[in-house]
Amino acid sequence: MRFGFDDDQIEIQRTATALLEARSALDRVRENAEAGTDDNGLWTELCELGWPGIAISEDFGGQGFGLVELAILLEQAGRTLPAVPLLPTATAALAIQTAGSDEQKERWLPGLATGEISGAIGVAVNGRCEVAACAPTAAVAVLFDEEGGARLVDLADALVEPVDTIDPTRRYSSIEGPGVELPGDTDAAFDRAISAMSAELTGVASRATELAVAYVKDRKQFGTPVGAYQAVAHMCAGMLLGTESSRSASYHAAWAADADESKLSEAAAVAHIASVEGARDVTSACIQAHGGIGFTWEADPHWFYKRAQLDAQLLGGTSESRARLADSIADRVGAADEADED
Amino acid sequence: MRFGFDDDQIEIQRTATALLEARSALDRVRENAEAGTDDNGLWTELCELGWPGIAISEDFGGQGFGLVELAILLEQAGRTLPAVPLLPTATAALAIQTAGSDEQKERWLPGLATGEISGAIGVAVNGRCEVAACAPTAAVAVLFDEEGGARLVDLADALVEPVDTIDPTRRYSSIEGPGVELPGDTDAAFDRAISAMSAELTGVASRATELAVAYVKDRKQFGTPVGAYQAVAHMCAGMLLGTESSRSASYHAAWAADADESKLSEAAAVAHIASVEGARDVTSACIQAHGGIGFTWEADPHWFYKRAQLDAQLLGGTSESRARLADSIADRVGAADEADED
Amino acid sequence: MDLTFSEEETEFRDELRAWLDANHPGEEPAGDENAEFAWRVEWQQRLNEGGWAGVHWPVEYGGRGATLMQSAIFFEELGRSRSPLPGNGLGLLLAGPTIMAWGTDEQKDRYLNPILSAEEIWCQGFSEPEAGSDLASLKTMAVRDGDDWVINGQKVWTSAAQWSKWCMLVARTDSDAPKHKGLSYFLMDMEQEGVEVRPLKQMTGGTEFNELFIKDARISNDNLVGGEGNGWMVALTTLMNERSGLAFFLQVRTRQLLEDLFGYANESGKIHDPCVADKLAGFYTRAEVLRLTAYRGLTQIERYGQPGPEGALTKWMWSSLNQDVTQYAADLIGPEAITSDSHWSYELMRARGNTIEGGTSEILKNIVAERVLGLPRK
Amino acid sequence: MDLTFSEEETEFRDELRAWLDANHPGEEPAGDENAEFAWRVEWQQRLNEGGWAGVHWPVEYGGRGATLMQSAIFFEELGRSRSPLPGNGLGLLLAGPTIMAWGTDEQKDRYLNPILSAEEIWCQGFSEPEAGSDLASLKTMAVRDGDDWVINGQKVWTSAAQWSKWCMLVARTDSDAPKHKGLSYFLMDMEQEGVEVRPLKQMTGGTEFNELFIKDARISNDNLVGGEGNGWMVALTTLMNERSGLAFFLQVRTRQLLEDLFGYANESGKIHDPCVADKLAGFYTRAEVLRLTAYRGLTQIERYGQPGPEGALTKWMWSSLNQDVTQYAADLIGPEAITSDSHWSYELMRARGNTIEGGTSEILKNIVAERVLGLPRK
Repeated sequence: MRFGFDDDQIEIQRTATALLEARSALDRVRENAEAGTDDNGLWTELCELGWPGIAISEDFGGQGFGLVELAILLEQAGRTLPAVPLLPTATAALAIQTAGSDEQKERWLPGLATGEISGAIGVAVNGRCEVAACAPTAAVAVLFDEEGGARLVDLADALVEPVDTIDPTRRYSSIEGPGVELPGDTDAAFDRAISAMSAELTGVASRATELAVAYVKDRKQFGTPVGAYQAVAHMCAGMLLGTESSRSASYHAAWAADADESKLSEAAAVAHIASVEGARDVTSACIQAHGGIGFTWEADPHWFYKRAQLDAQLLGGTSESRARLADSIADRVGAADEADED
Repeated sequence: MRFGFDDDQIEIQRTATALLEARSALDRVRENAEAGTDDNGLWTELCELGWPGIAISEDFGGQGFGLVELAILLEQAGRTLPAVPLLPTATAALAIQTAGSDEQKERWLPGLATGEISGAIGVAVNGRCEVAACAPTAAVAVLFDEEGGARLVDLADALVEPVDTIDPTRRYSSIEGPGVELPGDTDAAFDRAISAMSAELTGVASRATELAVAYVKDRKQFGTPVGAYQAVAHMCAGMLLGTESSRSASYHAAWAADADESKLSEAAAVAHIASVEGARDVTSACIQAHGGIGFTWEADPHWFYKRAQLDAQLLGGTSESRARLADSIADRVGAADEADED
Repeated sequence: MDLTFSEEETEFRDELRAWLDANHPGEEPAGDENAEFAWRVEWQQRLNEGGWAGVHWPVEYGGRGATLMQSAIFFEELGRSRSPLPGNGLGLLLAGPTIMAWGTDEQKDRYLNPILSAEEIWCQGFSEPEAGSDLASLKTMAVRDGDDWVINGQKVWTSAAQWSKWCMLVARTDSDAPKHKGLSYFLMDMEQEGVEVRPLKQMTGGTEFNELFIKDARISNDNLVGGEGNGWMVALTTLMNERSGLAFFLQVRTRQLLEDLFGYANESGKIHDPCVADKLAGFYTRAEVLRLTAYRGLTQIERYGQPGPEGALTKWMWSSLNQDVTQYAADLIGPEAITSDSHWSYELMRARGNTIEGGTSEILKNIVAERVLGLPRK
Repeated sequence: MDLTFSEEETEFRDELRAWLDANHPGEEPAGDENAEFAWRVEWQQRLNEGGWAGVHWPVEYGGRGATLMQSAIFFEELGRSRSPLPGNGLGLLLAGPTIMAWGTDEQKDRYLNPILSAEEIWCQGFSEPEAGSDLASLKTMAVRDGDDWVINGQKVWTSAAQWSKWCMLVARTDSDAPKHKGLSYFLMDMEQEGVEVRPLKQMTGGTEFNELFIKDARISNDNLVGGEGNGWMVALTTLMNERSGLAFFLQVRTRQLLEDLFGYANESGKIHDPCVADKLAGFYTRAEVLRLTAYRGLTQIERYGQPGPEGALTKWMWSSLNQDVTQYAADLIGPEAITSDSHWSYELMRARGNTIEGGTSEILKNIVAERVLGLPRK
């Protein structure tokens, strides 16, 4: 029961943090968001480092690590919001690796793992996805549906239309078109996708907390740093609570995906709920902690707020995860007089 | 749209406040609670003043006022927790007056209105009420059921067993026995009962706020009155919010019962939800604001907390009121493109 | 207690409803802030022609002389009919009443009528970047120079500044006087070189607000209001004015969002999910409590001439409710609600400002604790 | 990252589980606090005979020398098997570790073994009526008199005092030294005339706690721990000790309440109400996050020798979760849950103390803000 990273993981985290803080500083995020562009140079670089395929088997050109390592990268991506399609590409690949046929894997994974092509993810209702995380150049999408299935959509054959959302730090599109079922365990694929997303959300919450804490230490009102007012101080303490809750749940889910599939379903649902609620609350509080400034376009809190809002919808709402979780626990409690799940 | 009381009402409020503060001071409440006794002397006095029948027609020996006047009394009773069966007697009478047959009214109202006999109320499931507000000497009970009906139970023919609850400031009993349906509008009767109860809860919240504010002005920690700490100050501000929310909703429901039956159903549901949530939150905060002392038997906050807990269950949970309210609004919004309900 | 409207009030409301039905401004022009503002100015002109612009203004100044209650009804009906606020809202709600209360006869003659007709638009120069919630620490200076005052400083959160002819400006006229004692209240002409307006973009992408950079701007001493050094007191009157009518308008707007959400839940069938019904009923309860509490506040003022605890609570209730309703709307409607062309996405983002603008929730809770409950300050 | 137990830990757990299965103390005797306490003392004796009393104590002092992780497992399993805490809990968790860390060899020889065997029960005399969360303002005085110290003062919230032989007492030995600098840490014999124990009844009706009235009580200087004037530092060690193991026990207890509630919802069919399922899933998420965060705290201590932010958050998370779960239980079960003979009614009331005892939530948030986030103090 140890949450510490091993040496490889520490190195991955260190590299990711340093690289993204340098290459995706907040003025760069703003530039891309305002121009509606992706940072292709940075994406090329990340692909050379093998990031999109970090959790993909070496057989398909990936790095052969697991979801824990991907989560480490995504957490840093959540902290820094680089304008690259890392989450959709990596999770689309993960979903295909988990639930795709051999043929599907051979066709799509090498391209996704190396970043030669980029991926898209979203949820489809009646075959149409209104808002997928999907760059205009994405080649393939994995669309989950409400019945627990997932389709693979070759975007060359689909109608992909850019959608402006409130979050300009990432590209979104609607997707409509024919797809083929992923024949494998699509629940396991979905659980990996929400677990990965919860890592990104942890990063979002984490940075929002950092921004708020820095601001309230500095900003004065009535002659005192506002962070010395208990109402503000306790608000920041609550932000830490939300962030660390998200982090605990997200690590656990990533670990379960790699090491204990039997725990994945509940762990992923918990991570989904904790990270969406955590990130939305924390990013809202970040705006509040900044006062009027926090509400302006020129300040940075809103980027994190907006990403949190989009991630909260990207793979369905948390109410579905709650319903699923309740079912699962009720079954378990019903089945055993004694709860000995560990 | 004026919430002010008229001269009669102001006089009733003034009398009730003065009388109950004098005759049901907190040490008296404690005495009765610890002994498990009712304050028969005070009850006789209140009956002589006509309190139990204040909202009952003069034809049946009542005062001929309305629910607004009863709410004024009950709010003060909630503030002071006298050991008398005012709420159950007055609401049982109100229910019979609203939904009883002429025969039922003639048989029971004169006794209840004068306090010669006392009443009981509660909710029955499969004909049995686990926890009614019911003194051992009560003569008649009105038990609502989950299907929207209400039965009148002559307690001489019923099995009435005292039940110890967490709230020793009032007598409770289980009731099982044959009853007869109230043939009239039992929804209207129920709405009046929860409206009356919401007035009591407003008083409970109000006093809990008063106690907390007085305590935190006085009590010092780290050399400063604890009420000067923003966390405590904002907690108290939240208590005022909960109290005033309850009060607004409770006044409105009482008024609707007297003046505009068409608004009663929604108004009563709103009052039920706002007053139960308000009183539970406020009384919990009152304990917290007192720190360790607040958790002791010797301090007074727990009486109010316990009454709030019991009232929260006495006439069913708020989740039923929520469901009912949602139905009603959805119907209304569905029926009209334009919401012009006032 | 009489929670109906009186006969006169009902008549007033019915007349207003009929007028609004016949004169409804129609749909807001989308996407262009200048066009939207022009539309709201036209709307005020139409209101004025109908005698509905200065509803709460005394008859002698061209108003309708409405009671507090009628004024509340006016704003409720405005919201209910989904009409916008009049374009010169700050003039009607703030500048006019301030000038009536504190202004000289000359000021009244000169300024009131163009406010009503929206010929001259007004903005409010109170907040400063360094001051935030702390009005007493304002830094903008006014220095006497002959018959004029020379102004230097910076203001922020000035809505409508880009269209304004006049600015209600609070500036420091005595830097030695303690805190709020050295402040004075001016009417500043915006059409002069020393005043630069820069739009302040919000997280919504809109530019409701501006920054004001003031460099050697001049104000004639005739445009001082309420006398030198009384700026704090004059400003306070105005702030109170701003809140009461607006509160009813905002309250209704949130209620409409909630009714729209009920409508959506009905049509989509989601209302049959008990979780959805439970949530919506909870919001409705809060909306109803807010409405009732706002009216209780009016009763209190009518009876005792000053606001009770209710008034301090309604802004807090409203801002938190509006945030929760708009967030839940996004949850219920799904991703379509957070695309840029959904009005829900605007409502969601805009709501984040609610707990900041017009006094942060933290400041409001301080006020409740200190002024209503009498808790000590540290 | 390895979120399984190691082989040794699994063995430890399995051995413990087997032992608990075979030695379970059975049902708690209802209603009589003396009987309940005697039952918990017996339980400790049985634990001790099995070698499970001082799990976290070093082997040299008769303990099992468990790692932090094993100690966490011990408390989790104790909770999971629905066994009570051992009767001399404060001795095991506080007094023993303090004496090991700060005591003289004589003190270790004299006191440790009877703690383990529960022959001598211990209580903790830190809090005072006037001090509350503010340990630095303690007023109980210790005055040197030959080889003794003479103690006068009053303590509060001393659980188990009525059964205790010894009290860990913090008293002021230097009233001139600023605040916490003048405090010293003593082991006080409770069996003397100068010490009067009065039960302090709680809102639950129980008397878990007591007040201690100390009038000219005497303590030999041999029973000073950690040297004169070091009481603050000695007490801090102890407080840290109290929290870590207990946190796992409490966490599991709340989880059990929640599982009981799932069981009730299953049996009653209420789980099929989507609102109920939604609520319960929300609580489960919080319980799981609490458990994981508690373990993350252990990892942090194992790796870096000191607690990270996780430790400061778990008490806060737990207390708020336990309050919410017990309140929801009452809502779900209905009136039966708040009758006196329902254990839910006790849990509901007892939970109100959770945000007060062991540091109020307000103080905990201060600590998080100041020590973890480094925010300034006013």
